[in-house]
Amino acid sequence: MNITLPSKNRTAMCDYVLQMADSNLILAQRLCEWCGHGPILEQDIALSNIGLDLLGATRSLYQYAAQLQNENKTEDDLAFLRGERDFRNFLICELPKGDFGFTVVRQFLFEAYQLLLLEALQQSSDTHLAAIAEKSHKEALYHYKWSAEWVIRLGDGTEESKRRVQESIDDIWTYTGEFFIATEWEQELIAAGAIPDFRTFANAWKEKVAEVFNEATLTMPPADVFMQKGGKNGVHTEHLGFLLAEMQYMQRQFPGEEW
Amino acid sequence: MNITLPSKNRTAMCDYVLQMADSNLILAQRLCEWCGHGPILEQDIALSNIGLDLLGATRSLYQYAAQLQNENKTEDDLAFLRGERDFRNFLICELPKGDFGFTVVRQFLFEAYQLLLLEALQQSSDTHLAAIAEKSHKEALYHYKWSAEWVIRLGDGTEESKRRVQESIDDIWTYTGEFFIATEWEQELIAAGAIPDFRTFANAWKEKVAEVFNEATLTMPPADVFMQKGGKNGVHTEHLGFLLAEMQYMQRQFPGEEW
Amino acid sequence: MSPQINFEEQFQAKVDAEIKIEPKDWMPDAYRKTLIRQISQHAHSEIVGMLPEGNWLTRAPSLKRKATLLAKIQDEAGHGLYLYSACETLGITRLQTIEDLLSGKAKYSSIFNYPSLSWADMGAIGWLVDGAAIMNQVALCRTSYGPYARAMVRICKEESFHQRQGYEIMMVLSKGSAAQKEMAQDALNRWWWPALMMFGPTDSESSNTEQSMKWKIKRHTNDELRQKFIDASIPQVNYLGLTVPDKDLKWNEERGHYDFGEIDWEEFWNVVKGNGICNKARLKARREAHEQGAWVREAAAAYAEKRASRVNEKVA
Amino acid sequence: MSPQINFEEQFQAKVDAEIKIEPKDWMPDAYRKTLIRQISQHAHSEIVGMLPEGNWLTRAPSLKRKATLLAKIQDEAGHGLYLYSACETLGITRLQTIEDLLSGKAKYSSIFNYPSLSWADMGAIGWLVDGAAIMNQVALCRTSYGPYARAMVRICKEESFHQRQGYEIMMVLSKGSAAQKEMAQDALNRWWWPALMMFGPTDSESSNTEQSMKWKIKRHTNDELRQKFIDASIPQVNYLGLTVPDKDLKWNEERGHYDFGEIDWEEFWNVVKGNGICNKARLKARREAHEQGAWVREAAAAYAEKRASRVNEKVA
Repeated sequence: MNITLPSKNRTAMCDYVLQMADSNLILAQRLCEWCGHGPILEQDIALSNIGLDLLGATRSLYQYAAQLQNENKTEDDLAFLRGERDFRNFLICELPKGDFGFTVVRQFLFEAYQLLLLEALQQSSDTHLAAIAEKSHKEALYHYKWSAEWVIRLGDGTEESKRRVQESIDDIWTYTGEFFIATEWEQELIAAGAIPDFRTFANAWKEKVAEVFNEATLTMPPADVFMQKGGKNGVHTEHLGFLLAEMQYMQRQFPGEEW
Repeated sequence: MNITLPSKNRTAMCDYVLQMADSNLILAQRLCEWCGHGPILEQDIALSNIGLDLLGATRSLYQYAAQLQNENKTEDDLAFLRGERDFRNFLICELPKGDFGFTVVRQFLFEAYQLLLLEALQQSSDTHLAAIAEKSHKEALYHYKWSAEWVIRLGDGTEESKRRVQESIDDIWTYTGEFFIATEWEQELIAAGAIPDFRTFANAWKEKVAEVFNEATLTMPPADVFMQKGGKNGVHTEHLGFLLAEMQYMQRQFPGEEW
Repeated sequence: MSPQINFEEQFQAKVDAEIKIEPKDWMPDAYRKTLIRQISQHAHSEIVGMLPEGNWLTRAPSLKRKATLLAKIQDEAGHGLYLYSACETLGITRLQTIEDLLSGKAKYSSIFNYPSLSWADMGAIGWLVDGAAIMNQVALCRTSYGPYARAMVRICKEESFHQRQGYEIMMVLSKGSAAQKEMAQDALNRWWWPALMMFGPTDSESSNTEQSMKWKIKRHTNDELRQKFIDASIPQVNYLGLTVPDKDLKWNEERGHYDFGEIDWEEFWNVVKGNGICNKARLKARREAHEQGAWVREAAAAYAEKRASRVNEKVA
Repeated sequence: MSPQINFEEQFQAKVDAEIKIEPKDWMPDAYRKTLIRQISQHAHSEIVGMLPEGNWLTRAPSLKRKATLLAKIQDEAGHGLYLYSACETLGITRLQTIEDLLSGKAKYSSIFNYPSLSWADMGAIGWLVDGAAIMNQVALCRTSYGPYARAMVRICKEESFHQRQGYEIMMVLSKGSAAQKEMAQDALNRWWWPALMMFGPTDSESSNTEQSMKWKIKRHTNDELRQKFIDASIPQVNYLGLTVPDKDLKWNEERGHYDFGEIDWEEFWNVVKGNGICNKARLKARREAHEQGAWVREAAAAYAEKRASRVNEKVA
């Protein structure tokens, strides 16, 4: 393949692409858990749709990371043979699926961020990453729309649905801070102009979210909520280990086979 | 170690010892899931106690199986590096832990069988197996007593506890048939007099169980309930795969290390 | 002659002339009931059939396989949707249909009460289970009831794709390591007989066949389709270098078909009666999805109502 | 002089003379309250402390380690039992104590709000967390309240055993493969500072120290114990061939102690306030255990009552 690799910041870019891939994969894995168990057949299908988009992006990103690494690894090596401390996904992606409301809220908060990020990433000087971002951005628009509609439906639905979805928001909120803080390698890439400065997205994100919460008659948590971090540096919640044990079992049991 | 190995039927005996070890291990794994989550602190401790006894027996049995196999394997190789279709445990052992009543009923039905089996196995011509059985029999007496008392307490407790524990009995019953059917290698061992003919235990087991159910004001399922089988031949429920993925993950991820 | 009899004759004449019966057409009550039973059973099978495959989604051995499997199961949900819709044209709501499943009143294909125990089962299910289903479904593309026939056309296209994917999984495994080949053989051993049972009891034991044939709801007998399936599958088995678990299987030159061993009908009826290893688990999974989803459906309904009344207020 | 003052003087005289205070003895209200707070907090810590270790029970890498870990966690449950009993001698029931935990009114050691992320954490927790706890507990074996002091004697014996086991896990890992050594170093990196924080705020910021010292509930200040722990641990770290994540750490010949870097007290207070990554999960796990166990406790009580009344009937 004839693609433009960034001449410098290659290691940092590889870390960043892995972080994106990991977040997509772990969230897709959580969506897979819904397949066959959704509350409404049409929504079962919608969750699978989103999962499929995320898996598609995961594969493109790992393939690109493998190229940047240049260590002769495959997308599956990166997905199935790295340990928990190597995974850089946002903590929000690894939280257990919870009820349908929890899944919807998590997706909505994630996609609201993805929309901003992917739009900006399309301008990246790294043309390969820009091309992946362009495709993902189209998909994220659909995911965002779907999840926002459900946030509104559940928030402005019954008393029970409002209570449930508000509780989910309050539980998840603490994991949204990670979107807007930069690791060392991200700072390097931002300084080099290779990726957008996503630290500046916080306000636009909040506005996007507030608009939907407002229509949903839901309350946005206060600004001083403590924010968790660690995922991008490989320090996770206790949930990720179990997810990886299940996800990686086949590759660990039968190393080096074709499937 | 200077032990008496059976001169013939060695392969069959190895299979049988593996079956005993697997059943102990898988059930212990389920009991581990209770640790820190029991309904009463004293019962949390009791479940750990039983789990520890089962793990102790597991280790003795795998060590013995490894000797019989004579392929230079360790107890951990047998526990952590065999696949799902190699595991011979009774299906009853792999069922998810359920509520406390389910765990109690499963343990009770299993231990009522173990008591009969281990008592008879102490007379085995295989002196090593007889010695393991002697130690386990003492422990099974305690497990049996503990679980029988709880069956009675829950059966003759509140309306809710009676309903729950009766439902658990009705759910589990179909998995008790495996205790009393012999695989090919078991038939070989029975014919050779190496192990007791456990097929004849069914009546004594039922009497033991009926006595406790009676005191607990619980109903024994009808005699014509369909009985599941497969575990001893390595054909399991869909639960075992997930259990093994979690249990074996470390050994699969880091093969050949000391811990 | 009463007009009733006229209707019935006209109806049968249309069927005989291969003219499709449409929802608003007159149809015999028994025809309607038979169709509702058959289509809803088919719909439930698609939905329950998501579970044994869903069991391996989180453990699929490669990203590509994970995505393909997810897409496949999603297709099955889609098939469920088409079929519930076809059923609704006969005057029964989706909710009622689903409640009949959950109460145990309606059946689904017994094959899904067998457990999926290894990755190779994803191959065997696609190849054999979907393959057996297609044998039935291809015939149903020409079934007399229009909406059912049209749903079948769409479904058949996707199912053939699934079958090829399943066979391809088996192919990779059977050319892989010893462990992989063993996994493939084991899956074939476990799914072969249940797949043959999918065609239902032998014709001599099958109760509904004659009437269904006359109404062209059914176009081939169980035994015909079973034989066709075996004849098509054995060369595929041979190509994989695997063997079916049937010592009586051999080519019969005279008949121009494979002869095969006795099917264990006791096992078949046991699983139908609810004694399969997964019957309880499958229904439990469906019930839990339904019950745990109740608040979501209520919220959606409440929101739709609020919205409608707001629109009305604005209009008024 | 009022008799009240006499009691108080007598009480303090006993404490000063190292005579144990027993449940039926007079004691100042504040002494009782301080003890209830401290002992129940200690009991809750044992119980909540089961969770981060329980997190690795089903994944322990060998059968021996699985059994040892299960036995260790079981000991912690036992410690919880001794301490709830000691608390009960002060006039508060176990149920009330537990409800205070579940409502968030009572605290437990903040260390358990950190996640256990690898098998090496089972080593680091035993070695460092139990090690830090022992520093406190050894002193508490001579605390002025009899039942508490006696519970501590039993607990200390077992805790030293756990600490050795934890260190031995670290030893095996640090002599193992590169991946294992990395795992050990990573665990040390993550647990070192939280372990130092277990001794509580520096003396200048600690509110209750003076009164507790006078009552001999406490026998050393936080900073004294922390220094003692560091001095004892560093040679152990060196022996493992690992390093602590503190660039300011060095031996101070003059003081005869190790100097160490600034503790991040903002993190400490954040975790105390509930912002640790596991605070919610820990309380949720305990609440669920309690709620899901309610029917069991009710059944046991109902059965005990029935049995008692049956015995009475027979007697009557």
